[in-house]
Amino acid sequence: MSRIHVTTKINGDETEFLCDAEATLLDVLRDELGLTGTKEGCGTGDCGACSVTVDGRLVCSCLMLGAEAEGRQITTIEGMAEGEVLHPLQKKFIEMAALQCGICTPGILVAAKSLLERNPDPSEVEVRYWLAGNLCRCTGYDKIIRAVMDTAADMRRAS
Amino acid sequence: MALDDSRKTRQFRIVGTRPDRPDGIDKVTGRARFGADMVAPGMLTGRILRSPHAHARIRRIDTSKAEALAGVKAVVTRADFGDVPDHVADIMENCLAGEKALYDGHAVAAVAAISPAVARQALRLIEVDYEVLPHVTDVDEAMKPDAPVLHEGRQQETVPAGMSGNVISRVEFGHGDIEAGLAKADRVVERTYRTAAVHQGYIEPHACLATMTADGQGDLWVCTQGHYMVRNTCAAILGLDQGQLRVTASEIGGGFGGKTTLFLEPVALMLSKKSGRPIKMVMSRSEVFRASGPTASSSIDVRIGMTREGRITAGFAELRFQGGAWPGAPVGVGAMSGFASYDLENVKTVGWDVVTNRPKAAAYRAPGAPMATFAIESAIDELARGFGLDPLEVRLMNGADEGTKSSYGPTYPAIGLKATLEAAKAHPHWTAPLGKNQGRGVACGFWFNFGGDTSVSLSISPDGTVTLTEGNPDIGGSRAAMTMIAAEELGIPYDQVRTVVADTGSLGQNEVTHGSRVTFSVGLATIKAAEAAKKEMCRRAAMVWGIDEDAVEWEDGAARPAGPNAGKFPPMTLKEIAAIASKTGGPIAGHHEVMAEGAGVSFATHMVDVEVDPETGATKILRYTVFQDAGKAVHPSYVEGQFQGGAVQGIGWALNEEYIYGKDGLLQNAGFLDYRIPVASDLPMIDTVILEIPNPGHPYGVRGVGETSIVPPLAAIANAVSAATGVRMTQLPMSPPRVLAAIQTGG
Amino acid sequence: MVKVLLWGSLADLVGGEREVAVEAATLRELLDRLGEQFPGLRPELERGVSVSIDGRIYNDSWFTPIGPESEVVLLKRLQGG
Amino acid sequence: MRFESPRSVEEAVTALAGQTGAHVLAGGTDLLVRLRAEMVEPELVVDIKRIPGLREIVAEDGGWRIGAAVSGAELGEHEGLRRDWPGVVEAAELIGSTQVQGRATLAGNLCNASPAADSVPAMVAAGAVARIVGPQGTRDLPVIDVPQGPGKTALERGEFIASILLPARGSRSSDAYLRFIPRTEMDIAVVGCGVSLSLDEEGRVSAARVVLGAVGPKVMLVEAAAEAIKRRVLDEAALNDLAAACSRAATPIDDKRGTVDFRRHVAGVLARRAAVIAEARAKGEQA
Repeated sequence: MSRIHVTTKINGDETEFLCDAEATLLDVLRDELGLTGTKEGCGTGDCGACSVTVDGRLVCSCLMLGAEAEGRQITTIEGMAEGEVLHPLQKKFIEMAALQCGICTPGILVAAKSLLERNPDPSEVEVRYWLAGNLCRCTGYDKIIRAVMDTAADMRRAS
Repeated sequence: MALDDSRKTRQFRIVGTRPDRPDGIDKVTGRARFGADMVAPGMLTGRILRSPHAHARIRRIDTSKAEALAGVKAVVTRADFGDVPDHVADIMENCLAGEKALYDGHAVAAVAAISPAVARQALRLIEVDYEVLPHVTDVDEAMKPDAPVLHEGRQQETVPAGMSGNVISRVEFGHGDIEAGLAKADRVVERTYRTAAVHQGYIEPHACLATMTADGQGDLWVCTQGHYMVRNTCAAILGLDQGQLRVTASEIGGGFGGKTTLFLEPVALMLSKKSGRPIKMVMSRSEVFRASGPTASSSIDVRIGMTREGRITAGFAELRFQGGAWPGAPVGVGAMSGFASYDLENVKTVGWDVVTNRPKAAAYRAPGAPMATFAIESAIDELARGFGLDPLEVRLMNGADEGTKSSYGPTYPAIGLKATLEAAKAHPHWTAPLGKNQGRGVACGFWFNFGGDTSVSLSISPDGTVTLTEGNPDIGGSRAAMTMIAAEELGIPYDQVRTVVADTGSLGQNEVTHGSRVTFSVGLATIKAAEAAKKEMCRRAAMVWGIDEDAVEWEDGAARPAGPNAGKFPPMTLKEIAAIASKTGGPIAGHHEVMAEGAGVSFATHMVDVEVDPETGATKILRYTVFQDAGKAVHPSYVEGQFQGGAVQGIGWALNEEYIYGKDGLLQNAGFLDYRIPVASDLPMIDTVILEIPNPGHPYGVRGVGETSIVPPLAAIANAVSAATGVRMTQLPMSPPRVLAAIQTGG
Repeated sequence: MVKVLLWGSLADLVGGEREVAVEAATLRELLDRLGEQFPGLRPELERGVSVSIDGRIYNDSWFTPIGPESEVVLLKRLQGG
Repeated sequence: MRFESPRSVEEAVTALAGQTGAHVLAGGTDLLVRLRAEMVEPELVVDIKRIPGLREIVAEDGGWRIGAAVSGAELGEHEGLRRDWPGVVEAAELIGSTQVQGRATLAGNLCNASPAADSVPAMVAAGAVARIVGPQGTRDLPVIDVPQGPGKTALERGEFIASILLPARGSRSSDAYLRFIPRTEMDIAVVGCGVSLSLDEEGRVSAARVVLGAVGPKVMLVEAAAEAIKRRVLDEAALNDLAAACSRAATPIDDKRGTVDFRRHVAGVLARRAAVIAEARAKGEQA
C-alpha cells in the first residue's frame, strides 16, 4: 500500500505529509502532524469536535480524506491565537466560563470564528443554528452562546 | 474529622468571585492533553473484538490466525487474566467476557498491532464459536419467571423465593402506614411510569495509553474521573502492587459518572505486558454507546394520596431498574431519594435491582434519582392540578425542612428546599403569560452529595508562589475553585497559586471525582492544608522575631504578632517568609489527608415552559429556570454551569434520548445521529438562581452542586408537556411520536 | 444502647424489627455489633453500607463518635456520578 | 485503497471504467461515514472536486445546472437559485450541520439513495434532471428515476452524476420543502415533503408536484396529492384533501426514528404546511 504525498498549508505554514488513502484529515492532523487540538468525538460528522476550516469553509475533518487536502489552506484551533495573543473568542470563552471539560471547545471556537467572519452581527438564533453541529454535553450551551454574542458585539465595537 | 458547626457568615475576599480558570488558555488553544492526545515511543494500537450477540455462550476463541498476521504483537482474551479477586470480578468480566457474552458489544478479545489497519484486520481473523442464547433487555420482561437468566447464584437474600434469577436484590425504605394514609386522601393517583436507558453522552470517548513491564511496573495515562480507582482496580485485576502502577489522569472530556469505572485499562495493560510495547486504546463512538456504562432504564409504580387542601397523606413507589448484565442498578439510591423532598407521615419505596442483556450501568449524575423523581413528582403534580391547587404551594405545604424525618430515615439538618420553592414563587418566570399550546411545569429534586478519601499538598516556593497538588481530575473548573480556596485561606492573590492534578504517585488515595464531592472534599482538605502551612509560617516568623509561636497569627497573607505581649514587629508576608525558608528550617508545605464526611444534601426546584405542536407532538423548550441551593458558591460561573448542564441533560432525557434495542437484542442507535442529545438550536438560555443555605458540615458552607440539577428536569418537563396538551405523559422519552399518540388517544 | 433504624428489606433479616439496639460508642463498634448480634445483616454489611448519624451520612469513618441519643440510620451504600 | 483526483470528466470516466470497488467522492459526508464503519472497503476513491465545472452553478435554458461537487453552503449563497428554487435550496441546507453543509452535495445526497434524503423530494418536486456520465457516454435521467430502493441507484458501473439541472421556473410558481425531525437540527428526516406549484391569475393551483420522503423505500411522487389541489385555491378544504392524499399515499415502516402511524399523519401535516409556504412564495409574499 503506497502512501500519498500531500502538500498543503496548515495555519499558514507550508506542510507536507504522507498518508494512507483512507486516512481522514483528522487522522493526519492528530497522528501525523501532532495537531491534537482537533478532537475526535464521533468520527461521523455528528459532534463537530473535529471542526477545521478548509479554504475558509467550515468542515468536519473526520469527513474529509487527508489526500483531499492537497493545495488547500487549512486552519485548526492551533492557528487561532497569534502567538501569545488570544483571539477575542478565546479570551471571552475563558472570561465567561463558556467551557467546562473543554473537549468540545476547540471545535466550537473554530466554528464560532467562522460564523463571525461571515456574519459579524448574528442573532441568538443564528448562533444556535450555526453551532448546532457542535455538541457540548457540559454547559447546556448557555454560556457558549452568550460568549459568542458578546465577542461579536466587542468586535463590532472595535472595528 | 471534626465538623465545624458554626454558621458565622464569613466575609470572603476571593471565594464568590469569578476569576479566569487556570487551565483556560490550554483549553481554548487546543494545548490541553486529553485521553487520546498522548503518544509514547514504539506505541501500538489496541483494538477490541466485541460480541455481535446479545447473549451467547462462548464455546471457543481461536486467535491463532490473528496472532500469525504480520504486524500483530499481542492478542488477549479473558484466559490471559486467570482468577481475579471477587470485588473486581464483574469489572473483569465486563472488560473481557469469560464463559458468556452478555450483551451486544461485550468485549471478547483484544489485539495490539502496529497500525489501526492491521489491528482491524486482526480482529476479523479471530474466530469465536458462539452458542447464541435467548436474551432479555426489558426490565419487566426480565423479572418474569420464564425469562432467560443471565447468571446463576447472584440473587441476594433480600429477594423472596421463586423470583427470576435476574432479580438480584430488593430494598425498602420509609415509615408510617401507607394504606392508612391513602385512606385519608381525597384522591389517590396510581400510575406506572417508564424511563428509557440513557447515556452520559460525554464527548470524549474512553482512551488510555498503557505501559507495563515484565517486572510488574506499570504506567497508565487515562481519561477517568478517578485515577486512584483505576490504579487500585487494575492492580487487583492484574495482580500488581498498587504502588508499582502509576496512573496519570489526562484532561477529561466529560464523564458525568460514566468514567467512574473501567472498560479498556486492564486490557491495555495486559496487551502491553504481552507485547512489551506501549498500547494506546481509544474507543469509537459506537463502542462508547454499545459497551460503556449507560444508566438504568426503569419501570415505576406510584400511589400517592392527597387531600383537597393539598396535603400528601401517603406516598408509595415501587421501582424496577435494569442496570445491564451485572448487579448494581442504582435502585437503592432511587428508592431513597424519590420522596426526599417531602415531609411525609406515611411513605414507602421498594426497589428491585434487575439484570438484563445490556451493558453494565455506570453512574450517571445523581444515579437513580432522576427516574424516581420523575415518577413521584409527576404524580404529585397530577394531584395538585386535579384539585386546582398551585403546584408550588402544594410543594411548600409538604416540603421537607430542618427537623423533617426524611423518607429514607435520617432527620434533616438545615436544608434549602423551601428556599428554592420560595425563590421560584417570587421569580417573574412563575407569573409570565403563556400562549396557545404552551404549558408550564415545576418539579423538585434532591441529591445526597458525598465526601470520601481526599489528599492534598500545598507547597510554598522560595519566591512565595504556591502550588496546590490535588488528586481529582478537573472535570468542570475545579482547579479554579481550589486555587480560589487556597488563595483565600493564605490571604494571597489568586494568580499566586497554581493547582496541579497529580498522578497516583504524588499523593495519598483520592476518591473518584463523583458524588458532587470535589469542591466540598478537596476544598475542605485544601483549607486544612493551608492552615498547616500557615501554622508553620507563623512558627518561622516567631523564630525570627524570637517570640512564642502562639503569639503569632496569620492575617491578610502575613504573619503578625498577636496579643499584647507579643511585641511590635512589622507583619512578615508569605513572600518574605518563603524567601528565608531554607535559613529558618527548610521548605514549607502543608498537606492534609482526610476521609471527608459531612457533605450536605442539596435541593433544587426547576421551572420550565414548553410549547407542543399538536399536529406533530414536537416539544419546544421555551424558557427554563433552575433554583438550587449551593450552600456557598465558590466560583458562581461554574456553579451556574453545573445547573445549566444538568438541566439540559435532563431535557435530553425527557424528550429524545433513549437506548433503542431491536427484537434481536442489538443496539440500534449507537451514534450521535440517532442517540439524540440536545443541540444548541433546541434550547433557550437556561436561567439560574443560586441559593446559599450554608452546609453546617463545611467551613464555608459548601454543598455539592453537580448532580442535583439533573434530578428535577424529567418531571418538570413532563408536567409542562402535560399542562400544554392536557394529557398526562408517563413514559420517557416524550418523543414526538409518543406525544402525538397520547394527544390523539387522549392519554 | 444506640438505636439503629434499618431500611425495610433488612427488617426481615433481623426478625422483623425496623429498629434494633446495640451497645456502641463509635461507628466501628456499631458495625461490629450489628454483624455479631444480627448475622442476617452480614451480607449487606459486607457489601458496604452508609450510616447516617444525626443527619450526616458517613461511609467509613470507624471512629466517628455515636452518642446514646444519636439518631442512627443504616442506608444503602451511596454511589454518585 | 487508491485515491485519484482527476482533472477532467474524461479522466474520471477512465479511472472508474472497469474498476470494481470504485467510489466517487464529492462531499464525502456519507462515503466517509461508511468507510469508517467498515461498511465499504473501496479499492479506488475518485475525488471529482477538482474537475473544472463540477463546482459551478451555471444558467441553462432559463434554469440552473448545478455541478455535482457544489456544496450545500454554495447553493445557499447563490442568489439566482434561492430566487428560483427556494425549496430545493432549503432542502439542501437541511442536510447536516454547518460543517456538513461545507461539503455535502445534491448529487451525493441523491446517490446515497437513502429514502430519507432531504434534497431528493425537493428536486423531484422541481422536476430536476441528473446528467450522468460514464463509459457509454452521457445521458440525462430524471432525478425521480435515480433511486431504485434503499442504497440502490439506476447508475451503471462506471457511471457518475456530473450535474443536476433545475428547469426554468415559470411565473407565479415556487416550491418549498419541510421535514420532520425530533430535534431542530442534526437528525435524519422522519418524514420529508417537497411541494412545487404554479398558480393561475386567480390564485388557483395550475400545476403541482407533491413529493414525500422517508415514507417508503424511495422518494414518492404523490400524483393524487397534486390532483387534490389542482384548479383549486388552497383553502382549508383543499389543504385537508392534500393532507389526506399524502397520508393515504405514504407506505412507511416502524423504525427507531418513527412509527407508521406517526409518519402517515405527519406526511399530511408537512404537505399542508409546505403547500402554504410554496403558495405564499408563488404569490411573491415571502422570499
